[in-house]
Amino acid sequence: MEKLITILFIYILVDNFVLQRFFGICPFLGVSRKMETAMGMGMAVVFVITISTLVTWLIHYYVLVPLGIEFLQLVTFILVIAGMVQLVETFLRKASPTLYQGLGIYLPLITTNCAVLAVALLAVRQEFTLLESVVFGIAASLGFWMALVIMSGIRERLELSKVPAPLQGTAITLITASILSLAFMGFRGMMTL
Amino acid sequence: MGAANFRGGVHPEHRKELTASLAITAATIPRKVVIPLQQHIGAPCEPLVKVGDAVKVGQMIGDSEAFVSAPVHASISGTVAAIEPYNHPLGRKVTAIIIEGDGRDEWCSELEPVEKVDDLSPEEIRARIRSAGIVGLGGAAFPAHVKLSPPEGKAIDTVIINGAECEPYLTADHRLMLERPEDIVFGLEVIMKALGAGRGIIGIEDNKPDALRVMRQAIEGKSDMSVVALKTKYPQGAEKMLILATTRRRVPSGGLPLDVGVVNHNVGTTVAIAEAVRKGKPLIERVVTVTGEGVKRPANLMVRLGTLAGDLLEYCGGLREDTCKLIMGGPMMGLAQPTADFPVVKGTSGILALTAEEAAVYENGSCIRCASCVKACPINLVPTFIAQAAEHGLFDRAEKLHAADCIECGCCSYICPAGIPLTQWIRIAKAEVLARRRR
Amino acid sequence: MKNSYLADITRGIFKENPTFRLVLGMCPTLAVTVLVKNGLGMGLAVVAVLTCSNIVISSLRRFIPEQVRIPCYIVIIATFVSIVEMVLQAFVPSLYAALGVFVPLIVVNCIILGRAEAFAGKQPVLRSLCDGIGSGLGFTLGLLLLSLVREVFGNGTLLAETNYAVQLFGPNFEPMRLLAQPAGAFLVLGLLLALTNIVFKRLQIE
Amino acid sequence: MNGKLVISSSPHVRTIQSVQSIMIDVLIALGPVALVAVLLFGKQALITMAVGMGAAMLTEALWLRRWNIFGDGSAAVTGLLLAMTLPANVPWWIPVIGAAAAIIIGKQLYGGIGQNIFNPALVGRAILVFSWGSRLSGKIWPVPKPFHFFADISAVTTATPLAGEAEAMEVSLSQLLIGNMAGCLGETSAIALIFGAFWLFYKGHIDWRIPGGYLATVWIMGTLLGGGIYINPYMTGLFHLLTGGVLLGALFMATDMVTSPVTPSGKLIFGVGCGLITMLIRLYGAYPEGVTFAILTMNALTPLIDKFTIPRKFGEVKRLVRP
Repeated sequence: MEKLITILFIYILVDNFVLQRFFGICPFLGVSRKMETAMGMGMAVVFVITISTLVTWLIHYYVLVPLGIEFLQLVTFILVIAGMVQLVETFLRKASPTLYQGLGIYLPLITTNCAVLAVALLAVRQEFTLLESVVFGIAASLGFWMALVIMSGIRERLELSKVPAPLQGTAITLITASILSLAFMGFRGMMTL
Repeated sequence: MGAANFRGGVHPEHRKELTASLAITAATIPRKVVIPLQQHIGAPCEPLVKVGDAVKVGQMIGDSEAFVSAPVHASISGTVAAIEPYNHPLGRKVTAIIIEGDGRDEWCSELEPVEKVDDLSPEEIRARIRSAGIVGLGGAAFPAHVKLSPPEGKAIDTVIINGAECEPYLTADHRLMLERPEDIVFGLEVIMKALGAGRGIIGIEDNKPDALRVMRQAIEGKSDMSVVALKTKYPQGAEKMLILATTRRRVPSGGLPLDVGVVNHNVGTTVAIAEAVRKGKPLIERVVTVTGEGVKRPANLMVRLGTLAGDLLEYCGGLREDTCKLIMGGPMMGLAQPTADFPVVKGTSGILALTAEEAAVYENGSCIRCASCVKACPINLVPTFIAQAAEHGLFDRAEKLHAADCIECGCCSYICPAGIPLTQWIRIAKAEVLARRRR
Repeated sequence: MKNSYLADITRGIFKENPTFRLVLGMCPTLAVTVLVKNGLGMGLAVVAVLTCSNIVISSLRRFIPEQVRIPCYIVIIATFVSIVEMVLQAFVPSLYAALGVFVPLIVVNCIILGRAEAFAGKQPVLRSLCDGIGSGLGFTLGLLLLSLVREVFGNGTLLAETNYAVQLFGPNFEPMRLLAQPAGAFLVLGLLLALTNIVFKRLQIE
Repeated sequence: MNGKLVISSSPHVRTIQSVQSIMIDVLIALGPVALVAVLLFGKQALITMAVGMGAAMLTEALWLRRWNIFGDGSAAVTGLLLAMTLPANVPWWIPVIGAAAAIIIGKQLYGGIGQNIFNPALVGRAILVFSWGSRLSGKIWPVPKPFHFFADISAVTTATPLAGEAEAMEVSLSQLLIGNMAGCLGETSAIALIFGAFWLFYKGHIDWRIPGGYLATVWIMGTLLGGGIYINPYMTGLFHLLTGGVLLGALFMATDMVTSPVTPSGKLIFGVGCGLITMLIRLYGAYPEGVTFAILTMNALTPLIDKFTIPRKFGEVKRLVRP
């Protein structure tokens, strides 16, 4: 239990996936312009990462390892993720049209969000148990969500301010991410695995 | 118990010392008056006279069929010289009746004077007030009889007389309270009778102790009236703030005072109502404070409506060389005028000539988010955010931030250390938001 | 015709530089550029994967059904990434360790899928090859610049952990350690982006 | 009357307050702290503060290509605040780089005054901490030599009271109040800080909600956790209030207008958030001090806080209050 809480805490605050580990930077830069899209994307990512981590973990330990074909890990994982995204999309469209309306447009983008693959790979590399992997996935994606929402709030304000022309858009977002990363470095050492 | 108060507001320099001690004197009757056919909120009047007609003082020369409207009267005797569009202090040209005076000041009287209010029914009171052409003299110029006709189901229990006069510089109401207390009390009685209200409150800012004293004496023995000292703070005289301060009731957003059982009238309006009911005198003159460092001899003047501001300023010794701004109304909500060629209308409480030293320069600097405007806004808005949204054309955002609720009191602009004309931006946002709602 | 091949290469390096103009593939760009060696290694790995996948995708473009093209692309790319991963692991284990999980993550590097989707899936093999090389080199250039700044000022060295390591400053130099941290990566990339924006604006005016 | 009449929207009068007058008030409020720093740490404190202010003003003037070095005064405030977060014995180039980074990265890249998201002085400090950490927040701090202006204060060093139990035991309450202890220039003297802040309260430049929320949270968490079951009995709530940068942060840094919420309830949330993060880092984190990180983190959250704490407008009530 303690380990689960530690994992949760570390990957949200201390080792934030975006700000300290550089996973999912492209969507972080791309969809952080508006709060609503940031919320939608964040939710979609939490959804997909949690499910795909669960599935890839199972595939790794119950298919790849017994068959001795770990070298196919990357190909299978990425296919599973792409398939999961597709599946989640179809499922949502049928099961919850409202949720689909909210998340639908972000789902296809998630396939190339490296955070998803990174969680799947790191869960196996760090030899987490199934439960730990799922918690890890939740924590990492919540961390992603948090960074995304914070950044969207800042960018909505920056939109109305007088940022010099060459810095507008991605450059000032990166610099803001830098200072945000600095601030979050203060959480270092609070918990260790 | 301290003085009645509300949250927010600012403390601009009063500058009332220029005219506060000067008794109201009658200005000379002008040779020419310009009487716009719309001096009120509501439908404009149709002229009742033709060019060349002879008119007497107090003769109704314009009226409208509409309920929300008020007739206009000749303020001097003479001949109608022209009926044509003329400069209006609200900033556009409005059809006006121009009367050349004959210098005789002949009065015509259409209404019978009454001595006791009890002789009149509420309907008669309303009829007299309407035909006297009385509107809110505080500046809003809302027809008085409309306010005295609450819709079915809205019971009015309280009448508030606004003697706050929170605008800097202006002293017209202050002088009226000192010089005509009986008229004010009589007017209040009339209003209460018309509405069937059981309580009358006269609210006066506590920087006018003499007015408080005089009015308290005037209501002695009247158990249904009270005089309330208000904390000196701008905009204490704003409808919603005044009602909150005196009765602790909050006018709902988008609502009217009558939604909380209150009707309020300005001191000047009350005096006009008293005169209309008691003497049958139509609204042909009002008190105007002519002041500001730019005026050579500031004064409180009883002025015939339609007198041109230029003539009035001439009467006060003219303008100083370094005058840079001419304003109709007070410095917080008044309207800057491009020339002095505009008539005194029913809503003209003051004519202000400011020198460069007094007048503010707004330079639209960078907001440093000091939140002074947030603290100052009596309506609890976040002015800087609305202004920012307006500046970027984000009117949806401005609407969400309640731009439409702004009362345009000017507190935010006044207090902004960066000199951002916040009120101006919010006005733009408000106009756009209201226009969209109508669509 | 030759010109168009050259244009395919230079376009990826300058006009459509993945790092500075298209702002793609940011994750490895930020993560592995503490040292020039790592940046260069990652860049070349991407060049290899990008070129190979571009060639294969371009030559198979008539056989890949439209509806399932994305999964097909991904499988092709993943295959080459797996190969590169094994090669790195076998021949330069130190680099492989330094790049960590970012080697397999080349699969989801949006530059590669982006080029496949935008170019290789529609264009002939030779042009796709040139495009791959160009975009790959453009990406490498970005990594190189970023890692150069970060290593020189954040570490005070050049080409550290290689046979050509140089200590650039005297013993009293105190490097700006921040640049070696995640925050430093964001900062330097942000500033470089602004700088290239200025440069490109100037060039276009003249 | 000569010339034309000016036409503009109302109001036509304006307060005499300006951005510059506010900044000068902040500088005045920092006066007592600066004075105590010079009395305690001598010439090195004076040099550090002067260099910090000078570098900040110069950087801004150069960036804006402006001849007036002082300008609106905000750069001077940033420079001085940055210097206040440094120990007295830093080499001259530390405040120079810190101030330049604060002005350029913290402020001008965002478009200048009023536009920045993060407190510039703290951005400068954070960059310094992670670049040359051993120079300014290591274990070894100069010991003050009161009233010895020319003394070399680097000679004798000690750890800050926040470093651990042994160090915390060594300082007395009077030391904490007067500031006769190891620490950064602006962090040592609680009395001078409170004295200066009174000026800002009096002038209405700071709202009680931010420092109130901040200090109350630190005190409560310090009392409940600091002196209780965790760490050590000497680090009580009061100890946490008076040590390190809590007072400087709560009174002068978190209250920075540009980077804190504008709404009343937002200010309170901001203050409490700063207090929480500061104490989390102090009690459980790797760093003895958390003020910089706490305020920077809350700065980042400010746009969100503002967005969700827009006050209820006047008369926004469902039920009418009728007697």
